[in-house]
Amino acid sequence: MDGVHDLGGMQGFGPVEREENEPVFHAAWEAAVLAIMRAGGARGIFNIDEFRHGIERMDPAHYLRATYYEKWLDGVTRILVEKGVVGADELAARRAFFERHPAARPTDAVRGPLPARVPANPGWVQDVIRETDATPRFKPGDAVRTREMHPRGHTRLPRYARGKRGVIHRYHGVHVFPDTNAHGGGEQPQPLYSVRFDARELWGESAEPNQVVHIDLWESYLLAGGA
Amino acid sequence: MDGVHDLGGMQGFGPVEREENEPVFHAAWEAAVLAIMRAGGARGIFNIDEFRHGIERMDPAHYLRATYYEKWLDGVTRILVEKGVVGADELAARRAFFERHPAARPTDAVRGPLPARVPANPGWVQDVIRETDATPRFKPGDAVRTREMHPRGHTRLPRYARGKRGVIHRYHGVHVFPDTNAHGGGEQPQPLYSVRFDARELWGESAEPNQVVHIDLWESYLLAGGA
Amino acid sequence: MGKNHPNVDPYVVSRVRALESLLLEKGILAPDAVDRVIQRYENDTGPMVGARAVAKAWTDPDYRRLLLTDSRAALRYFDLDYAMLMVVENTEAVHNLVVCTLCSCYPWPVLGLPPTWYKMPAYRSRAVSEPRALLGEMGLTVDPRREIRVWDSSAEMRYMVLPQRPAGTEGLGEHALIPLITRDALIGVAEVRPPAPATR
Amino acid sequence: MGKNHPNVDPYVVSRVRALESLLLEKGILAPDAVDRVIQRYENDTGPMVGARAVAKAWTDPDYRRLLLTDSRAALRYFDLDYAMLMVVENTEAVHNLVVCTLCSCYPWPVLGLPPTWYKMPAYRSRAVSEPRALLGEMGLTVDPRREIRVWDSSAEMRYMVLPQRPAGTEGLGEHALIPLITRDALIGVAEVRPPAPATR
Repeated sequence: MDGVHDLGGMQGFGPVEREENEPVFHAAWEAAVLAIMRAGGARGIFNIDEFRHGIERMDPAHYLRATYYEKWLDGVTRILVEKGVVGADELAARRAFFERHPAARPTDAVRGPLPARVPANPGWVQDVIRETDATPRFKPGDAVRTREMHPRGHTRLPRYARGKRGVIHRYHGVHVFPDTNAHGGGEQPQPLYSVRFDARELWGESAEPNQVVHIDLWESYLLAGGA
Repeated sequence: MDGVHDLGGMQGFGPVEREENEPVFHAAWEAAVLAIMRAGGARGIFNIDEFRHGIERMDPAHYLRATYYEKWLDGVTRILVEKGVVGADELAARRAFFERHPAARPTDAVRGPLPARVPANPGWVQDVIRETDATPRFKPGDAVRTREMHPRGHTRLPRYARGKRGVIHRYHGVHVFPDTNAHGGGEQPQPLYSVRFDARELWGESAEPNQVVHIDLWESYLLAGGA
Repeated sequence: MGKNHPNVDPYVVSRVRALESLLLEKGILAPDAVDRVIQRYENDTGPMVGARAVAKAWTDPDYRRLLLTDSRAALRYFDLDYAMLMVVENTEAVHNLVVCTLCSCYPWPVLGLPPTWYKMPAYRSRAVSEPRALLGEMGLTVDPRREIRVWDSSAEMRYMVLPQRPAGTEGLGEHALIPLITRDALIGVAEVRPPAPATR
Repeated sequence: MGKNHPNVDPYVVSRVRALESLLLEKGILAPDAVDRVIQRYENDTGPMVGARAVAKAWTDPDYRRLLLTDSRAALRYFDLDYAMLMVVENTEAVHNLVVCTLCSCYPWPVLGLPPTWYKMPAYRSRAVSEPRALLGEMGLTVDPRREIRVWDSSAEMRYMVLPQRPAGTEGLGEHALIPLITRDALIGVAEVRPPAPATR
């Protein structure tokens, strides 16, 4: 999806603003969003690719002005509602409750006793390498070209690196494929490579001198040969 | 400038929403912004390329959520302040005045009698074709490739058409060059062409069938040959 | 006003008045400039020059040729001196669509002020990359055998579509055709439809 | 809080509480999950594993080799089982820089929570296209003869920079080096500086 989240090479966002002595969380709700995201993932309600694509589908103007945890909240909420884990109506009702009762704690709105929880897999985010008999098509040093593709759905081939020539730098093993895994299409694991691009290939005459970019790319993003 | 204004091919903005019986202006201030923009251009305070680049430099999130005339207001204000026609201080003071007096008319804040106005050129926007002895380098049917460039400043070569092969469709004469004219670099007029691109060249495998895009491009955006 | 007017800045009116008063004071804005803009566009309720030119082209083969090859000469017929217009012709084989991806360029002198949707990201983003899907959502199905030609108005040249004359209008003269020719058809997001049968 | 927190939705707290209460009720969120997150990160005030690994690598050539070639084995030394880290080495010829242009991927297990600037558009947009200008604005001038290698974290592999050991630290041991090694140096937006001379 060629959305505003795909920021590589974009201009106009001004200088980087560093916050001196930045706190771990700017407010308690940020930690709650982090806990919610982790619980949903660890309990298998969504995978990391569905989560990321949930954020990518935010309203673009909201994406650009939202803070990190606001993006997470928006994305997690979208996914939980889409999957039917949370009903839009019950969510709206709870929001209304907490707007009417700004001092209430989350447990104050819980109906009935807390149920037992389903088992969790805390390593869910990194659990992406699969042992398969796939043999990598490319080896370090091979010239490749990325596909010119603009899929409507989730992809991890950034827009700035489409249709570009690069060189295989390293083989990372066989990894779950986000483009299918984000859309209920299964893990379909593929060889993953670190691919090196010269900045001139990516940015043409506007490139800074003496620069390369490495991007981790799945095999099906790549065509053989740099022609 | 690869900013969010360069929207061709972007995704995630939802469906087109048509407004039934849309009024000419949604509010009187929209007409005022149109009049201000025309007055500034017609009196030679800015050219159309400076005006457009003024809008492009808006905060990106604001750009995406602003209405058309809000963008114009933001861009015109930026240019007028940059050029010293309006002082940031006097503008802030006037804004404060009208916030305190929401029923006041613009003339209520004017100090002294209205001065005579400088002559205007109402045809300023379309006044871009120059008679020069430049001879066009390309002719209809010629294969070209657009430059891979990502300038920090204003350009009218959209990002989706960088480094792409096309065919000259038509010669439009010698036109003022926006990339210099937007930055005080003079008109530097160049041959302008309509260039035809096959959608597959622009969007690769994601292209819809049986589609072409024509873009009007200045000669210096183009390299000879489609290799 | 929906998504087209999501978040008008509450201070926008005072910002406009501030600028307006300063430019009046500096002799840049004429005192009657705003009123003239409103008069010009809100009272401009006659048919667009674009629609009149198309109706004439449909009924006069010589004028059609002139409109397609020398629009400036053709527009003078309607007392308009406009040098920048390219008229692109819909046929059985080709459907044309006009957009400006980089800002919102539009042929004001022949079509009036652009509709809001033409200026918003949803249209500008997709018209070049998935015009068939976009037009389908907007209610226009383009036969897959017809080529879609998108015109991205990146310079000062402006584009207008010469739509196909609909079947069922053979008996209509130039002036009866004009009201059928909508702005949307001249942008390329609609076809011209024959007149609806009179209701009794 | 400046541009990094431009417009927090005023209803965000009630939105979070609503979701939190529903997920508690449905047995998805543990009652102590939020407190544990806060404890885990707000009380995690010791040096990052990343800094400890770098200090060790500076003082132990075998460990340095291990960190660069088998980071999983090297991180086990600090009781961390983490299989996804690639450590990239700064040299006289190469400066490395880590970014995630598509979202905000970051090596949490070795560096903790990412700083806000790492997650915002200004950094993510420019790190791949004009890293030298960006680093210059952030206070780091990279010699033009050094290649800048940008690592865009597009998959689950995570990247950490092994910075150059600064001159003037020859006399320092592993534990004295650790506090010099900042998070920013491990991302690649700063160099490690020698300790400031003691003020009297």
